[in-house]
Amino acid sequence: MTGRADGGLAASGPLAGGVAEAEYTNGELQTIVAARSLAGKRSCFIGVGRPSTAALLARMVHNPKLVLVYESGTIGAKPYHVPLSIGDGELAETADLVVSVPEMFNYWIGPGQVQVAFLGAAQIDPQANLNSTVIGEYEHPRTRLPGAGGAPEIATGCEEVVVIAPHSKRTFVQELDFRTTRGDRTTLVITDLGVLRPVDGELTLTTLHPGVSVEQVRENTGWDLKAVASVAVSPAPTSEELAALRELVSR
Amino acid sequence: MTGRADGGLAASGPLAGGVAEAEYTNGELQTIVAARSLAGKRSCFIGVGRPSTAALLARMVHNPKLVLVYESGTIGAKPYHVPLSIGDGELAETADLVVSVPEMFNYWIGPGQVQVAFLGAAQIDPQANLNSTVIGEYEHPRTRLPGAGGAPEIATGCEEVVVIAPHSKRTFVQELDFRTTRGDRTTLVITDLGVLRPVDGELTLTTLHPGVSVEQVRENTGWDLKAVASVAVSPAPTSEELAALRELVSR
Amino acid sequence: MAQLVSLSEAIAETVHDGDSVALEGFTHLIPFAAGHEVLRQGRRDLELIRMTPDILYDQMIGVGAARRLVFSYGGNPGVGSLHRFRDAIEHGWPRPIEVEEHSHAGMANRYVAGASRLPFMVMRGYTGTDLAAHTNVRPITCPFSGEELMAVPALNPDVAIVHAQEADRDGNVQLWGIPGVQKEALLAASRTVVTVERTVERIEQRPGGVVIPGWVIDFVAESPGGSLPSYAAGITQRDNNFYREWDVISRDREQFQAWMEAHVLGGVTA
Amino acid sequence: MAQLVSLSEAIAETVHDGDSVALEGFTHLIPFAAGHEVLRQGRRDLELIRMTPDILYDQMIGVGAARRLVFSYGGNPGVGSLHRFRDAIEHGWPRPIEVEEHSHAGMANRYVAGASRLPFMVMRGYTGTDLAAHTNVRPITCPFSGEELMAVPALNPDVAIVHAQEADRDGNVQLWGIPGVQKEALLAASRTVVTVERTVERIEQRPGGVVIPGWVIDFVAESPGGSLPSYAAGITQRDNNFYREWDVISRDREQFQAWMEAHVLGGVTA
Repeated sequence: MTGRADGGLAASGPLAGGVAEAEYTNGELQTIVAARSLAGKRSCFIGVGRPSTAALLARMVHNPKLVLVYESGTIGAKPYHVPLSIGDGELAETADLVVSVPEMFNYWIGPGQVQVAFLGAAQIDPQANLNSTVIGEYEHPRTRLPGAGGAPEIATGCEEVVVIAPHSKRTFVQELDFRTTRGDRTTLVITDLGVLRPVDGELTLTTLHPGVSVEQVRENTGWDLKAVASVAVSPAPTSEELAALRELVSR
Repeated sequence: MTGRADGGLAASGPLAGGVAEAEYTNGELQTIVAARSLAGKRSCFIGVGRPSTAALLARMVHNPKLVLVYESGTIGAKPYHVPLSIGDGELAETADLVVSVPEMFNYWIGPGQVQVAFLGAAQIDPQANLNSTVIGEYEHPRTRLPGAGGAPEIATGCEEVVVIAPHSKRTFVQELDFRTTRGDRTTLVITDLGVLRPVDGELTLTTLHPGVSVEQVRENTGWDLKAVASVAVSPAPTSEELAALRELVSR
Repeated sequence: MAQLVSLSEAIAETVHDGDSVALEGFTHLIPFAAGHEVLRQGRRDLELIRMTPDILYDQMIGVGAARRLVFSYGGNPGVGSLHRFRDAIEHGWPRPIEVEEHSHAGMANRYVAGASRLPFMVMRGYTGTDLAAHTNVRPITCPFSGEELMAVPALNPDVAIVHAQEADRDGNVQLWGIPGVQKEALLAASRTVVTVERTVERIEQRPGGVVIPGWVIDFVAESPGGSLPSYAAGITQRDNNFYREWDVISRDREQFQAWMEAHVLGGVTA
Repeated sequence: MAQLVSLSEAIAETVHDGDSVALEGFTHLIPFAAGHEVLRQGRRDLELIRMTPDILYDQMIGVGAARRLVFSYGGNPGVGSLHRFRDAIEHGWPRPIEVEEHSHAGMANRYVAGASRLPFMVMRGYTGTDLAAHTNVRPITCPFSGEELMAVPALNPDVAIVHAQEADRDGNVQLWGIPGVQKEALLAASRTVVTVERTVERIEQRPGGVVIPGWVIDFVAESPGGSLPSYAAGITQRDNNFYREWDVISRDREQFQAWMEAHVLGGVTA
């Protein structure tokens, strides 16, 4: 229930594939970049939505031994379908072990047994702190969001946190309405426009997706976003990545 | 490993069976009296030795639904043989559920889910406090005993504690060498001579086994033992009890 | 020792107006049938406790049965918002609802403390978030290392209700698949109800099976399909379509009320 | 990811002189073969940690491998005293041994804290006993209720060694029967060894099976019968006679030494 990144594939517009040969959406590229970040990793904590798709894709293309952990208690799940909920039966059926929720947080997440976490959020600030609680005032919210779920302890338990979020001023804000989750361990923020990383404690643009400009990213960020001196460009999806992703979501 | 009452059957001398028709040893009677104390009880925590024999006898004669709990994690064990150790395979194989040791203490013993506990000890004082740690000084013990095991938390977690011990001045002492386990919840002390219960916070003789005198009990107690005004006499073993016990130990 | 009774009897004997009630089941084995029975019996002013209030609690909140909600994640898993939960918090409809929220780790440890009959548990968490100021946790210092950690208070609901796959005639229960916090919720509560898919002659322990002895359960009630549209692993399937449909049904107050009347309350005025 | 190696390699890679070592197994799956290998490799000055030091630790103490013992019950289960353990404490033979003792509940919670990487756990216990003054526990006050409880410090051994029924080729391990504190000991330790009865192609989870993923284990070594005279449920039988015989063998220092030389050390000077 945690880590659901908003923004389905359908919502993403196509980007001109000047570099790549195939056509793809920016949502597809976001998922593919997230999957690539799991190459060489041992284990990953994931929620449903894009993080789940990315992690399944990573197991298909980059890292067949990657251990998927869901907060429902399933460790080493090997789902064939992208799960709708973190409680889908396939997760427990294919897991190496299934533990209770207290054990999941006390023995696995809290002590750092899981290496990488994928998280999402409604708001993220320049220090990568996250809000998934309310928009507006806590006592009288304009929008009541689902709440913390597992995110706060996942974000302080796992070694590295990867945030997956749609790039907009509504999401990338100077000041959170509520700080649900700390950003200390965030190493990567992957959006549909590019990739940010913490530089001197502040999220900084380091990579653009093909066809996206620095200005375009700045226009969609709610603070005065810095960029590194030479911003890289994400390699366009390979045909293998794209074929695997499309096969995966069509299952 | 806790609750082992010393003194095997073989060590007990025969008591004249003036009341009963059958011959029996005082060790047998002690076990039978302990088994009777479990009539109407829901669950019992037991260690190996006489407590195990008594609890198995209770399931045969008085209380077939009695739930046996061993600190090794076996809940609802239904062993056919009196186990040598609390880890005997038969306990896990016949249990309703088997839990880890942390769960046993944190979810079952500590919160009082188990009603009665049978405990043994090397020393017991007038307030039913128990010593199973050392004889002599702690730093330079004359005899190093096994130690606390589960007893301290069992004795404060279970609703009622029944102590089973051989009646001698070595065991029934005015002052413990070491207080391992608190006596607050002890309702019954069953020996090979009779039964003591707390009266105004002090263990007091309430019942004699057939053929035993108040003087005999006092001679074997290390403090100035009080007795209630009219001391009862334990009913001698019935032929059913005796037959069941002998069949049980011969298995 | 558990009594095997009907679902309506189990609920009538255990749930009273004003009670704190935990209907648990972490994304699996959610006790929908029992929750619906609570509504049909017209219970009011409940303190509803649940790590993941999803559709069932959306329904209970939407009919106005709850005065308070204790939770850690209120969403429609994989779909989005819970509209009745949001409407109650954002607009006080059909009645204002008091909220106490935690993280999952906090709620899980509150149940552990409750099951252990300890007043609190210790964890690392809440520090550096706005949650700490808006909920009931308190700092605690390690007496060995001096590290400051967080204490969360025990959860001991008046009533815990869970769903499981099977029970035997003594009320011993077995569930398997994702086990969630059901064992802890049962051991923490004063009164307990387990609904089951089926009654069996004898429980054969399964791989991953969690067995709960009948002597820590008050009432067991047969309720086949009792966790639908959630599921009981190995017996029923999660109705993912209904979770999506609920997003539509629950958006509109009148449509929600009509649906509840037709499918849950059945003419009973809750 | 666990490496599958020989027992001697697993011990050589993990256990060094002076280490704190927990060989766990609560009355079941006691890792005798691994403990004997530690002795054959001549390790010294160990801090031995174990809830129930029984025959294996009696042997390790008796040959003088331990400088310190952390435990909660030191007896020969169902038989009586551990004579080497007593001789070391009562007479300092073959060397004096430092002792830190707890209750079972205390030791179990120390492992829980260790596995959770928390500095301590909270429990009710020790109060009103002489244990509190002779061991490392400290009072702690509930920040909600004001109740005074007891804190026990985390156990995080340098090395944990356990025995299990089976492992697959990725080092995933399954044990069943009485599970004890083995999972906690493995998760709490810096280095870990699991000896197994057999290697299997694929782990099929059993009723009551505890699965531990290979990525939290350093070394897995095949050791058929590796828990005898203890046992591995479903595979070997507990040798109750040997537990009784040990009472005789271990009473006398010379007889003990001869037995160890003949059956464990095999000519190696420990």
